Amino acid sequence: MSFEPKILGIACNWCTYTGADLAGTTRLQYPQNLRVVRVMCSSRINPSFIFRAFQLGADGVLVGGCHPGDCHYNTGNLYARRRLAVAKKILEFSGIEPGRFRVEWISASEGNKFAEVVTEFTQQVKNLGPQTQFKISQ
Amino acid sequence: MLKKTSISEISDLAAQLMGKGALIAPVREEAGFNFREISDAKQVDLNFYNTIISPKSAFFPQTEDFVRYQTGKDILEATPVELNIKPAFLFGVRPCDVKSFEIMDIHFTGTGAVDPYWQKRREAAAIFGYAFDLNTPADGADFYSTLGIGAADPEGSDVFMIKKGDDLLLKAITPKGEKLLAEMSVLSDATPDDLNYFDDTVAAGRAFKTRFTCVEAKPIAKKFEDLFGNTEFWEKVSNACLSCGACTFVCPTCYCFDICDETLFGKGTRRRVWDACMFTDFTLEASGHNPRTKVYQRLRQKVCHKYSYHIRKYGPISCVGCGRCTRACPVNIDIFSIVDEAMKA
Amino acid sequence: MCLNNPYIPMPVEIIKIIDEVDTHDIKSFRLKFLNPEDEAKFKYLPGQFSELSIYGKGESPIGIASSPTQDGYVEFTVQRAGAIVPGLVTAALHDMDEGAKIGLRGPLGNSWPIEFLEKKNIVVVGGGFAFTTLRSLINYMLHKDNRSRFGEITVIYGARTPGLLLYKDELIQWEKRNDIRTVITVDKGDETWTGRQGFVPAVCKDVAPSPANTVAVICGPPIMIKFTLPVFFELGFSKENILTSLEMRMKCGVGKCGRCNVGYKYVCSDGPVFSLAQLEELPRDF
Amino acid sequence: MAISFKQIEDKLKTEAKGLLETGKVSLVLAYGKGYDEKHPMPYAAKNAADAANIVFNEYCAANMARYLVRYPRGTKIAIAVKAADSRAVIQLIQEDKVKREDLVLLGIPVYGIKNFKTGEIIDSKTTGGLYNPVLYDILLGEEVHGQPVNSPYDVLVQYEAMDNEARWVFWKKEFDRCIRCYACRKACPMCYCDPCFIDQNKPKWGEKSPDSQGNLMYHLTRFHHLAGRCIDCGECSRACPVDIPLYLFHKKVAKECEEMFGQAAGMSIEDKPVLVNFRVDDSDKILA
Repeated sequence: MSFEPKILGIACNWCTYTGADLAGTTRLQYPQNLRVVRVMCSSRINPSFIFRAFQLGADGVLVGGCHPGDCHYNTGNLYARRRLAVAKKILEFSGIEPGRFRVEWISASEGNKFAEVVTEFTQQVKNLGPQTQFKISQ
Repeated sequence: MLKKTSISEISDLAAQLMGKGALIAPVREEAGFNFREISDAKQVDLNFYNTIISPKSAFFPQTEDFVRYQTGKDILEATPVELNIKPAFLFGVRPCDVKSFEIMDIHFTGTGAVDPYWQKRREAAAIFGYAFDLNTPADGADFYSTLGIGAADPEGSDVFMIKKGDDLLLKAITPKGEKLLAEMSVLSDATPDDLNYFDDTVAAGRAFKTRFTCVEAKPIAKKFEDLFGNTEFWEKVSNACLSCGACTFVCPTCYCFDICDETLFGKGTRRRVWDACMFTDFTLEASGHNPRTKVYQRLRQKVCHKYSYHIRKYGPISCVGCGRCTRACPVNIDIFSIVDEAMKA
Repeated sequence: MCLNNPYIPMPVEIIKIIDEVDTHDIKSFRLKFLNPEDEAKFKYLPGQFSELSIYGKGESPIGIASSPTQDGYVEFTVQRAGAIVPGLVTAALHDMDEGAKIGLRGPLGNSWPIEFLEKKNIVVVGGGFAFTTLRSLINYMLHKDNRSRFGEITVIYGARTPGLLLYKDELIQWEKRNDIRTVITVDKGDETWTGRQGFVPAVCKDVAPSPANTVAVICGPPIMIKFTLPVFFELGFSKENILTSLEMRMKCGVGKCGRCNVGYKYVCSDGPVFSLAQLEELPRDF
Repeated sequence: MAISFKQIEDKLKTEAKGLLETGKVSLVLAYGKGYDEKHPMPYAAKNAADAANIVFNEYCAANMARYLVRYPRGTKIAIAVKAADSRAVIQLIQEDKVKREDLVLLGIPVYGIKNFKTGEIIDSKTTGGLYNPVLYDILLGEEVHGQPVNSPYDVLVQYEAMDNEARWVFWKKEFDRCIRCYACRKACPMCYCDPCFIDQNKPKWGEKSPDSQGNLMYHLTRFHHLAGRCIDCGECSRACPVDIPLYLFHKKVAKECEEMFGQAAGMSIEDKPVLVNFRVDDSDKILA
C-alpha cells in the first residue's frame, strides 16, 4: 500500500479557509490528506500547535494565511510571518526535514492556488515518507 | 565472609550478577556518572566519585505508573499497573547514600500507610555498598561526616566493597549478602592481610575528613523551629536561590511527588513523578491561595523539612551530606553553610 | 482492585446529584460503591475526607459531607473551582450526570475527635461552603443512637445570601427539633428572608454560648475564622476547646507525597482537624 | 593585557559602597562569597556595610540580570554586568520589565570567566563574542581590546553540517536526559513568565513527566519563546545538572533571527524584540 500522509492544515478564517471553501464549491480536485483547523488569524497559531501536531503524528503541517497586507486584522499575518519562520528554523535544527512544514498566503479568491498548494505539498510530504522523529508511538 | 576480585575483572562479577537479576550500577554518561540498569557487563565502571543523581531512583523512580485507563471507558476497565519486580543488585553505592535508604524507609514503609512500590523494590534489592577512596580528599561539597557517616561505613549494605590497590574486597554484611557472595564463583577468597586492610579502612573511614560542623538532631530541630519566623535570616540565605528543582531532584532523601494523569490518543496513565517544594505551584490550592509564594519561604521549607520537621516527626535528620545539592545548584547555594549559619544565628 | 495500594481508587457510581445553591456552582454528589467489599472497608467518621478521582483529570481532596449514620452512600459537596486556578476535577464532576462512575480513595485524615466531644456541649460554627464536614458531624450527633452521648448542641451557620446556604432542607428540619439550637444568618438577606442578618462573628457574640464544658468546632473561610476566634476567646473558650479543619494542597492523601507538609505534620494524615492549641505549635506556613 | 580580577573586585566594592551610601540605589546586585573560592554566589548588597562582602573572580559567571524582575518595580538597583549580562538588561528594558532610570549598570569588561562546575573558560562558547558590556554607567576597568574575537556562531558549524537524521539523533539523546528540574528556565534572565506554559493544566501544553515527548515540547517551545531574546549568556547550560547543551540551540535560533530580522537581541534599548515587531518589507523568503 502506498504511503498516505496525514497533513494538518491550519487556515485563517478570512482568506485561506474561504479559499478552501471556494476550491470545494468549484469542485477542484485535491488530495484528501489534509485535515483543516480554522483559526481566526494566522497570528493565533502558537508554535506549540505545530510541534504538538508533529508529536501527535502529523507527517506535514501546512499553514495558510492572508497575503501580507491583506490581513483582516491589518497586521496579524506580519507578526505570524516572523513567528512561523522561527518555528520553521527550530523544526529544522531539531532534525525534522524542512519540507514538512510550509506557510502559504492564499486569499479567499484563490481556490485554485489552494488546490495546487495542497496537491504539491501532499506530494512533497509523500516523497519524504512518514514522519518518525517527533511522533509519539501509540 | 570476605571475598576479593581484581578490579580489571569486575565485568565478570557484573555478568554473574546480571544472571541473577537486574544490575544497577554507575555508568559513565556525558555529564558524569549515574545509576542505570546495566545491559552490558563492560559498562560497570568503579572509577567514579559519586553519581549526579542519587540512587533513590532505583526504588523511587522519577516516574512510576499507577494505573492505565482509557478515556470514555468505564472506570472498572482501568487496570492497575502490575509491578514486575525481579531481584535487583544496587552496585557501588556510597556509604552516605546507603544511609539515605534507611531514612527513606521510615517515611515510605515505617510509618502510616505503606508505599507498596518502594517496599517491594526495596525488598527485592541487595545493596553493594562501596567505600569512598580514602587516598583522595573528599569533594569540597561533601559533609557526610557532619551527619555521623564514615567514608567506609558498611552498615546498611548487604555486601560492602573496598578497593585495595588493584583488587576489590567484598564483605558480606547481612545473611542476604552472605548467600550472594557464596554463589559468586568468580570471587576468590581473601587473605588475612585483606581482612586487616578491610577493618583498618572501615576504621579510617570514620576519621576521614569532609566538611564538618557539630550537628545533633534534637538541638538543630529546635534551632530551626526558633528560626522559622526570622524572615531576615531566610531572605539572606535564599537571596541567590532561583527556586528551581535541581537540588531536590538530585537529593537522596527528597521524596515529594506529584500524581498526574497523562492522556494521549485516548489512552492514559495515572503516574507519580518527582516534584519539588521549590516550584511555585507546589502548594498552589484550587482556591488560588498559595501559602508559599516567596522564594525564601520555599527554601525555608526545604531546609526546615530536612533539619527540623523530619526530626520531630521521624527521628533522624533527613540529610546524608552527600553534597549533591550543592554541586547541582546553579548558584552555589550550600545547605551545609545554611545549617552552619543557622547554628550561629 | 489492589487492596494494599493506597494510591488506587475504588470505583463508585454517582446515584444522586443535588444542586445546592442558586449560583449552581456547588453540588452535592451522592456516591454508591460498586464493590461491596470496598463499602465494608470504607469506615469513616465526620471530619474525614476522600480523594475524588476522575481518570484523565486527576484527583481532588474533598471533605465527606454525609454522616456515617447514613447508610448506603457517601456524599460530597463540591464547589466548581476555577476562578483563579483551573479546577479540572471539580469542573468534570460538575459536568457529570447521575449514573456516571468515578473513583474514590479514602477515608483519609483524622476526624472530628468524637471521643473528646462526648459528654460535652458542642457549638458548631460554619461559614459558607466550608459547612460540609460540620454537617456530617451534626447529623452524626443527631442520630438517635448518638444524641445522648453529647450535651447541648448549638449550630451557628452563615452564608453570604440566603441562596448560598447549603442543605436547606436539613436546616429546616434542625430548626424544628428541640434537641439542637440552630442559628442561621446571612450577610445580606433578600425580600423573602425573614431570618437573621449579620456576620458570623457578630452572631456568635449575640448567641454567646457558655464556655463551660463546651467545645467550639469552627470551619469557614479564613477571614471568618480570623474574626470569630477572638469572640470565642472573649467568651472564655480555651485553645484546646476550639477545633478547626485545615486546608492545604494535597495529592496522595496518605502522608507520602510531602505536599501538605506544615511543620512536622502532614495535613492529610495528621490532620485536617486540629485544635487551636495544636495549630499554634505549627509554623505559620499554611 | 591580563584581567585583574582583584582590581575589578575593589572597584565593585568602592562603587557599591558609594552608591548605597548616597542612597542612589537601595540594592547592588553583584557576587558574594560562596562555600569556597571557586564557587561564588550571586549576592545582593543592601547597605554600605554589605559592600565589603562583594567578591569578583574568574568563577563569577552568573548572569545577575535574572534577579532584576524579582524586586518591585521602581526599586533603584545597581547591577554588575559583564558583556552578555548587559545585553540581558537591555533586553529586559526593551520588554519593559525594568526601567533604564531605575538602574545603575556597573560594567565589567572581562574575559577568561570560568564555569564553576567544570573549570572550563566560557568565552569562546557563550559570551556572544563580546568582552565589553554593551551598556553601562560606570566601567570597572578598561575596555578590552586586542583579544581575538570569534563569531559567537562558530560553534554551530559542526551541528549545521550534520544531516537531519544525525541532528535528530543528537538532540533526542540530549533531551531524553532532561530531568525537568527547570533549572534552565529559572537561571535564564529572560524566563520570567508566571506561570510558565509548561505548568499550565488548562490548556496542557505538554506532559509533566520527564520522558521524550514532554521534554521535547518543553524545550522546543522554550527555544521559540526565547527567539530573538536570548542574549547568549549560557546560563541555561551551566545550570543544567545533566549538562544538556541548550545554549547551542538558543544560539542557532539567535543566529537565524539575526539573519532574518537584522537585529541581535539586547544590543540597543531603542530596539523592539523581533517577534513582537514586524516590517512590512519582511521577505517571504524567511519562510522558505
